[in-house]
Amino acid sequence: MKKLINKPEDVVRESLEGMQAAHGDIIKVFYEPHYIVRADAPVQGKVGVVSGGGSGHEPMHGGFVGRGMLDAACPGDVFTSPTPDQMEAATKAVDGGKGVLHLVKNYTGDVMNFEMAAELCQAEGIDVEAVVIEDDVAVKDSLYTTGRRGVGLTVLAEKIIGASAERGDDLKKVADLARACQANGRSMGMALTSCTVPAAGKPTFELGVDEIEVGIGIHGEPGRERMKMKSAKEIVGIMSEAVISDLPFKSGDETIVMINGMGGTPLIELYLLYNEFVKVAQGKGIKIARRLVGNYITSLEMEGFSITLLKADPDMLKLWDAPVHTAGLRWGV
Amino acid sequence: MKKLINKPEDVVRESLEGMQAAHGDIIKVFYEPHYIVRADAPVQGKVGVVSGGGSGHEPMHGGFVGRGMLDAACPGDVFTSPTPDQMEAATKAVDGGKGVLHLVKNYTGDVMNFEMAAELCQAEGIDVEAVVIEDDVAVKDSLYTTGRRGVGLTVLAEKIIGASAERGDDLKKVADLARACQANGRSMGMALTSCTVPAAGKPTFELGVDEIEVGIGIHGEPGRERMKMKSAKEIVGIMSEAVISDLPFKSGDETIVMINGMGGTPLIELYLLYNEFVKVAQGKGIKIARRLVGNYITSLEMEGFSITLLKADPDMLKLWDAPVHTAGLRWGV
Amino acid sequence: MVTTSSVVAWLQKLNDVYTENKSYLTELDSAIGDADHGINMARGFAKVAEAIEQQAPEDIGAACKTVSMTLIKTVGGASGPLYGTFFLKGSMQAAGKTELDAKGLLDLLEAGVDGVVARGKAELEDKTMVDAWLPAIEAMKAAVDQGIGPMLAAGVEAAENGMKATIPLVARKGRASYLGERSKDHQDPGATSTHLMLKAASETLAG
Amino acid sequence: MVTTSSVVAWLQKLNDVYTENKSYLTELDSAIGDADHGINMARGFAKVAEAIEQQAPEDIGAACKTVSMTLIKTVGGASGPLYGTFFLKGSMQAAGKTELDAKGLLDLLEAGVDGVVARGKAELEDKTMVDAWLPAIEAMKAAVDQGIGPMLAAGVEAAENGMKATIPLVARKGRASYLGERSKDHQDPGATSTHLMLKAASETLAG
Ligand SMILES: Nc1ncnc2c1ncn2[C@@H]1O[C@H](COP(=O)(O)OP(=O)(O)O)[C@@H](O)[C@H]1O
Ligand SMILES: Nc1ncnc2c1ncn2[C@@H]1O[C@H](COP(=O)(O)OP(=O)(O)O)[C@@H](O)[C@H]1O
Ligand SMILES: [Mg+2]
Ligand SMILES: [Mg+2]
Ligand SMILES: [Mg+2]
Ligand SMILES: [Mg+2]
Repeated sequence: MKKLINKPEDVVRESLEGMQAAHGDIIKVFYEPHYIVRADAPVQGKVGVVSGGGSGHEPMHGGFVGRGMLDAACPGDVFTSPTPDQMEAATKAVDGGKGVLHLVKNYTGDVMNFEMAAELCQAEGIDVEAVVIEDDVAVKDSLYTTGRRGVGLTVLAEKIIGASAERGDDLKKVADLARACQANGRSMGMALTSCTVPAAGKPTFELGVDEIEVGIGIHGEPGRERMKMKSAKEIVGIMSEAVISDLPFKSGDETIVMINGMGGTPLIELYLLYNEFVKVAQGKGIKIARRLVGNYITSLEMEGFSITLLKADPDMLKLWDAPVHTAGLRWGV
Repeated sequence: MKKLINKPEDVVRESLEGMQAAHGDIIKVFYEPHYIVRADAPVQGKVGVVSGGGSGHEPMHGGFVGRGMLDAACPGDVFTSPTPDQMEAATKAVDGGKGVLHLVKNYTGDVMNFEMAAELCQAEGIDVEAVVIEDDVAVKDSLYTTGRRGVGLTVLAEKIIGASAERGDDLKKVADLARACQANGRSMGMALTSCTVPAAGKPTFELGVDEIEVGIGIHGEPGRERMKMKSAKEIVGIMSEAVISDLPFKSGDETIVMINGMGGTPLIELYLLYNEFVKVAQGKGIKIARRLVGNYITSLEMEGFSITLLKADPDMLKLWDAPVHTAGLRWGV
Repeated sequence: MVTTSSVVAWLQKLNDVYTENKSYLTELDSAIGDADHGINMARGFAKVAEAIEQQAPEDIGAACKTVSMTLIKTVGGASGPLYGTFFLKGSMQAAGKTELDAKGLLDLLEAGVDGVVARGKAELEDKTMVDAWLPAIEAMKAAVDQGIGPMLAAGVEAAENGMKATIPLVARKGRASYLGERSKDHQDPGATSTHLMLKAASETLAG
Repeated sequence: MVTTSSVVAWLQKLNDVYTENKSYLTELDSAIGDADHGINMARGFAKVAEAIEQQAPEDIGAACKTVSMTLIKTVGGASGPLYGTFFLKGSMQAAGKTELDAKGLLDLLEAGVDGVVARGKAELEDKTMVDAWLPAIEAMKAAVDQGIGPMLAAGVEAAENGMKATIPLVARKGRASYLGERSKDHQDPGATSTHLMLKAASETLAG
């Protein structure tokens, strides 16, 4: 394992120190328990928005803390859910008296840890509501299972509900918007290569020189299907079909699209993939109202990408366009 | 070779099409010859700023076209200098009557192609001045050689002279600022892995599982020294020593720092590296006034990073803070 | 009789056990999860051993409370809240007690397992740690009259069978459930760490 | 006599030669450059062959002009402007001519090489294509009276020696110069493509 780190067990903390040093105007980092809050937290009279999850997905979530997006993020160890004490501290730190929304990616660990934190906060009189994002169409959805993984849609939802909270919406409205994102958003990912968790020291899985893993999660979990390498056009075709047919997205729908790099994919390829996706969308009459192309929710150094599609109503688009000032997304300010 | 592309020879064009589709509000892409201009070009009464170079370094340069930065970028084939017809067309497209600055990275090919383009433009009455960036301290500088490679400093210079042109500075002033950046900026890079040029189909070089290449260029050119893997602290120590002692940067200097990922490096590591750099700078009394941490000038999917340090006077810092609206850098708008 | 100091010995033993089985559990988790279960358990119980070293627990309830808080704060993932809840409920059951007979120990374990089920909402054959816990509790109930040693031995055996029985199952809870059919033919890591936990108990609490 | 059609044959031959030597030249460039010289030359001369196929050049000057413009637009890198300038200066020297004798051909080549030196500012032993060009011009000057065939043969031999002589040199121009001492013990790719260019000339222009 070659990594630009010191000791595996210090990666998260030292990286947080670097974030603090780089973005002291936007965020404030606390340690033991680790959490990141926007520099001006708590904002009185505003709903707080808190997310969190394993580290290794940067810029998500810490890079999305700041005006117009998250009030706080709780980074766990690499690919491991954070713990209730982090979420409890973060929730208290951003509580502006209007309640706090927990945006949770649907992993058993994340869900249970956020649940415990919410119980602790509620016991202290903070109004906490949790919305779970589960958008990965690679996972079969059924009543009997845990449901789908939460992946790329989380980024879009964080932007939209962050703007909602910023304009003064109450907790119910912010939570409703989060649920609307969940109801209207779908994603799917694929990988050319695996990634190596620092503490594990070797790749999570192995892929042959001409193999790809389609339907992969963001932790190097095996995907839906291993297949032979294909052209960008074919791969985008397979993935967008899975995403589009699931909701389904229909001709005339206005959407926000994210073509997201898994961490090790060159930007030149991400634009090429976006170009392929545009052709697919055009063929189906789906309108791309807004888009993100880049690394937003990553799996360390994994090569690959994901497609996220969100059917957005005019209010969502307005919230999307609202000013945002974070390390990872910035406009209007 | 596994890459998210269609045919190797179509990578640059298809990626440009994706950029156009994604950023039509900021840029306009022309094909055969390929060049990218800001959407509102030419801006009358403003000096035009043009750069360019091989593709594969995205977001540089196309991702830096837009208000407050470049007026045009000329993308060559992957890792190959663009040609004079591209630069000539781009220069004409952004000429607002106040002359055009060519910002050139110091590679023989880039320099000669820009030279030929400048001759062609001057023959048609456009005032063209060229400034060459050569900041890579890994290359020995001497009177008898080509000089140093142009690397990370190019990004900082593009931001600063772009803002200078935007505020209405004349060609001489813009060129002087570019030369001031060159005089006060230094960089060095390293790699954990090689990268694969799509047309070549195999990695440019091979590195052992415990080897790193220090002093590498941005095209997978061999570096200054191959060494055994080291900790982030040690690597940053070696590289910052080389960068700092070269100018030399001194206690009390105000600087702009860039910790740049080579394309395949996870952001969590870049922040960790920045944290190490902050400690080195503090130890030497060097002040970090501004910083960038992320992928700005890449080598396809290479894992590794570079450090760029620019001693900045108050005017440079003011220009740094000025609004910029490009695909790759955005603030104040 | 289970005493406070035998519980402490159990917890110290768990630190050794999860350190030894770190790679094994992580490997199981890499097949159907995210390759961290061994890392999680080893990190958690190293901290538990530290905490107990620093401050000797006053009674069995206090010991379990310390374990619970430590696991909740340091393990994360699914297993953190699950084992954390296990020891939390156990600590409530054994609050203030310095000795437990077979029935007392069984009550502690059963309260813990109820907590796990309430927290994780897994049922039998969902391919989780519950597949080791529930049969173990059943077996121990049947053997509680034979005393601590035989009771734990029966629990370990049932847990081992339950753990092995997870192999052919398709997961319906936890990360492995995302794999659908591909989760078949792999042993569940959490059921494995549960079996190890009971095995360590029978080695330290039976004497 | 060199005629317009023998020049066309030379250019077509160069397309074949650089296609065949694409990997070889790229490999040389990967040792001390950026692994594209073969790709660059093959791409450029494929386009040259196309251009000449589409529109038969009227005279030798026009042929060289087409080559120049095509290389400048399609090769990029260092070799694009260098070989582009070579043919540009050559085309000016041979403007309007449909036949060249040995002296005329030498003048064309010499004008081209002067252009390369003016554009690239390389001197002998900088480890560039100039190390093949300059000795070749010298040798051809000495042999010009023997006619086109022997003259070109002398040029090819001198270019080959010059090319081989680049091996021990430390590069002082072009990408390879960034390597300093590490550029030693490698043959310069550009000197190699120059040798191939002259070799193709002697095979097509001498007849
Ligand atoms: N809902 C659940 N109920 C009971 N046990 C569960 C549940 N979800 C997961 N588990 C157990 O947790 C184990 C995985 O733990 P671990 O790898 O530490 O957490 P994570 O899956 O978050 O990485 C699984 O093997 C399974 O036994
Ligand atoms: N200044 C120069 N003068 C003459 N020849 C040069 C000069 N710089 C580079 N070359 C030649 O160009 C060759 C490299 O060409 P190529 O690989 O196509 O371009 P690039 O170096 O831009 O990738 C070198 O091997 C060398 O012979
Ligand atoms: Mg985990
Ligand atoms: Mg090149
Ligand atoms: Mg796990
Ligand atoms: Mg080259």
